[in-house]
Amino acid sequence: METKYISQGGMAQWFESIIASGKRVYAPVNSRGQVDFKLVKNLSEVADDYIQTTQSIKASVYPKAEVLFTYEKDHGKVNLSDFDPETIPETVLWKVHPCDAAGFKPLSAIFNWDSADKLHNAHLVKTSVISFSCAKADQSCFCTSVNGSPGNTAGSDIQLTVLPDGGAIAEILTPKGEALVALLPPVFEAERGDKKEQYLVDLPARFSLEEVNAKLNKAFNSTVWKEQSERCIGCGACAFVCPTCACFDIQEDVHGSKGRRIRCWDACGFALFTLHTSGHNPREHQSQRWRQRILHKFSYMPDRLSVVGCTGCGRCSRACPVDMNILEHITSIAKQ
Amino acid sequence: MKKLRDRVAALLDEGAVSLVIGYEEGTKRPRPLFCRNSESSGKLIFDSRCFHNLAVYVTKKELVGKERFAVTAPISTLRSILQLYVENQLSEEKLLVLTVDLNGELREFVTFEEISAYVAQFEMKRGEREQEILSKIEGMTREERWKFWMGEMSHCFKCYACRSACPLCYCTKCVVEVNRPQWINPWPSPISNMEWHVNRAMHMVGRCTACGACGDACPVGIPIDLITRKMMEDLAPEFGYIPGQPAKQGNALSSWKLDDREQFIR
Amino acid sequence: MSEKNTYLPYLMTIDKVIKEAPGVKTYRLKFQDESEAAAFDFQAGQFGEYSAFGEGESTFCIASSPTRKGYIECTFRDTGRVTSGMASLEEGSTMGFRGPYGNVFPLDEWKGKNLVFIAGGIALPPMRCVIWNALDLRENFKDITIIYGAKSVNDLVYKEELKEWADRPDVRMVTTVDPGGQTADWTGEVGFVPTIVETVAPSAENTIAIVCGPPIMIKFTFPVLEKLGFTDSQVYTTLENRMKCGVGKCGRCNVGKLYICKDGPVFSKAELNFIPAEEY
Amino acid sequence: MSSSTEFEPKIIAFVCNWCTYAGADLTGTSRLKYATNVKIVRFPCTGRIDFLLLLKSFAQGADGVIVSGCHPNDCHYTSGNFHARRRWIAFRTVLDLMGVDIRRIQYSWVSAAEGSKWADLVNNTVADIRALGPYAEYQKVAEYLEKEGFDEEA
Repeated sequence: METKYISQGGMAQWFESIIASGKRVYAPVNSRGQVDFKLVKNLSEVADDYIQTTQSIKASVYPKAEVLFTYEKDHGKVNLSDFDPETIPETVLWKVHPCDAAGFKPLSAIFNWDSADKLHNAHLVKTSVISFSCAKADQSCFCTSVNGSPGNTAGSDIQLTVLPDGGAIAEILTPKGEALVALLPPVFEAERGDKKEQYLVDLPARFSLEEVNAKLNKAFNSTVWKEQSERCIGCGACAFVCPTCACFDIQEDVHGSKGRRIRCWDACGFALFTLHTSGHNPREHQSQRWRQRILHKFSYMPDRLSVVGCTGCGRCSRACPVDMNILEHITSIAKQ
Repeated sequence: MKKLRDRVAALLDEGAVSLVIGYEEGTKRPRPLFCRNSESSGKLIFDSRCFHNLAVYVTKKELVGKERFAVTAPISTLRSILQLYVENQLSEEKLLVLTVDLNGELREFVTFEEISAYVAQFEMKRGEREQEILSKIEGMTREERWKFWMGEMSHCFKCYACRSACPLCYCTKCVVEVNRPQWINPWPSPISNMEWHVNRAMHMVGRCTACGACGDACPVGIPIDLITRKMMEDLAPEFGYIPGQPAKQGNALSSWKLDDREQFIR
Repeated sequence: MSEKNTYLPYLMTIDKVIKEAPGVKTYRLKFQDESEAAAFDFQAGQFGEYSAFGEGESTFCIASSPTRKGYIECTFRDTGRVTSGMASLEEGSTMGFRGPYGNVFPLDEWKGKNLVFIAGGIALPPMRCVIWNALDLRENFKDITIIYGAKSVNDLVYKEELKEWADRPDVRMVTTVDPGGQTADWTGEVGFVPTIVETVAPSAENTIAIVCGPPIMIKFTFPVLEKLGFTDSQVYTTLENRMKCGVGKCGRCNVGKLYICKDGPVFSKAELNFIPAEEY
Repeated sequence: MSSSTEFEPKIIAFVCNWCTYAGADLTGTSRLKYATNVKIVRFPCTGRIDFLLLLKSFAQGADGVIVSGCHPNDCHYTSGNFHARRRWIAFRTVLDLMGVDIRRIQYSWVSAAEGSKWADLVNNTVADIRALGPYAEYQKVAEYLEKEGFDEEA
């Protein structure tokens, strides 16, 4: 790991050289009143004044819908063609928030905890993350309560901390980051002794993970789930904007004798998610599904995968049509 | 506000109702509140910011239980309640409806006839946002509309917040969950997203009360509420109903007239 | 480095179709690729994801015994999109299979013990695997009792095998149908499985009971076994929840902390005490 | 005289069993010639024709769709076609709003006695669709799956 300084002009040149290298670059773009990651060609397209993109960067390593393999039926026989990792292009994610980059760890923990997930890993290998530390936050943000921080470098290949002069402190964190620097080394100047912490938003922790975890261990039969979930309308908005939610469905797309098997996003909040063919549903009520969401992130994942399933990005709270605020709910569980 | 809180507390204390669905202050804006005892009635609010359509909860059996309950309803919620009543989803015996009228007076509706009379005073008008986007769309060529909507549809990730937020989407099994045949692909892709939204609009013909809950719920900001709103506006004169008021002669697609338009039929 | 795609199934040929009961069929599947067949191994209790190409995947246990090499069998009821797609296939057609997944019945630990198998309805297939496994290694176990019940005579699956087991001198076989489900020539018992277990009253001494059936049957059979003196570590069952991936990722089948696809499907009653019963 | 490069429209016709299907049958038994571009799908009644089938046809490569049944007051089930007509009005409205090319869906009443009307309907529709060209706009989008992970700009 190495720390450098990059000037505002240098950053623009470097961005151009990344584009020129042929890699796909995704960055937050403000369009239709929303800021979201989009394919960009110019730095001028990148959004400036916002707290958080609506969607996370999850889709870069876990697409909304992806072909697992294709097949062709031929007189009772079937020919399979496997997913080819070579089809995944090199991708650079520009201006990722630390809470998003931190989401790669829990996501990969789910996909690889037992057997390796070829598709997810293929995306991961081809994806480089250039994160920008956070100088701003809103009342939905709580990364500091879930092992994160506005300057957390986990999951980033390079982290930039923007300075008042428009330049930035550049922390080069991984070989992938070094490879990006190597596209235009001269713009990375010797560091000037800037203190990164000075430029980060101050975000006090709101609860202690250990405390929450301890409370949740005994909370399965608590009435809190019913109380908190009464207004939940059971959509999948929270899960789909979440950087770590990984529940999926496997479906078939058929056209005549040809077909493809598709993995697509699903959500534990949907009523039919766990429905058996027999009609029996182990998570029949919204309260049970809300409990699953919280326990999975804050109890099951820490216990089994040694990683908390929440990065404190606050997206679910912002996206929820009925104001199911995760920070509010977790804080109230911690206080019980 | 005090009148409303006092009345709700009294209703709950008397046991006249077991639950009152209303609004409380939320973290961003007012949100639904479920009062089951008179203490929680102190949290109740009711003002112009309360536009979440609470009618979405009144058909949820596990929530409202078997006993009589009440709902504090702004105009959009009242319209949906009427439509649900027309569709035999509600009964007067089970539901008490409260609202605060334009003069700040608390009103109680015991019968749906009373709600109907009250709602009839309010004309359905496009708001600023609706007018802005719809007039833009109305000015487009067909090709431009296709491009516009396909662009919008490419953002949909099928979280079904639109369906969940809609008081009139109360089917226990939605068409998207039918897999024999698989009418609509479960994964998001522009075409299957469009099929879903066209399907939703078709199921809403003559039923949608243009409350805007679907568009408001959409986390990726697709103005889906305008699809059903435009349908309502365009088809109301054709099918003979008044926008925002339930059709007296039955739902638009379950009835017909001998002289329905047919110049497009060869 | 070429990682294996977990979701890519083995191609299997339907070698044999057996009609078990109305809507219920057993398929014997053989690997199309010989090297895959040679490398394949599984143990009693494990399951897999079966593909009907064009319809999708469905989860079933492997119903044949690991002692019978060269093929696997699955038994399914035609109820949904995938199973009806499977049911329309014929001998010689191609299916897909991913697996084996999940944990196993600890047959090694059960050496020298009596075994009581208790199954209901369409839950016999997971049991059939371990029954044949035990019968093929008969000398390893003492008394073997099989109690099997279904709604009606028509709904009993593996009719030929039920006869075969009944005819064996080294197996005590009790077959029952729910009251009203019997036919005129029915010679077995009439009554619900838990009641029959109580009358058959297997001794708990040095015995393992394996229970598999619909939730309601399990709910009423456990107390009967407890009354007969079975401790929680003497009773085993296999659980089923909806699954898509089979490998602990898709998020459907967990019961509390445990994934049925990874930590199960086989659980002892002692293990069940630590997971919330409402989630299965 | 058609050259190999000339566009041959693919047209799916959804017809009711009692009138239009019988009408199309009459066209054949009357030895009337008509374009071969149409594939007929028979339904019990126009009231049974789900609007999603029309969209599915386009997604699967159809360039045009014909929907046809009994004339008003002639429905075998009394009012199936009246219900269908209402649904078509609504469907046209929503499709037009979405920017779907509604000129590619031809609705018609063809009775069991109108063999020549069926031939004319098909011939005219084929000519109309031929003039409009392939419905590539729709078919292109229909093939698209979210491969890229993120939404591409249109």
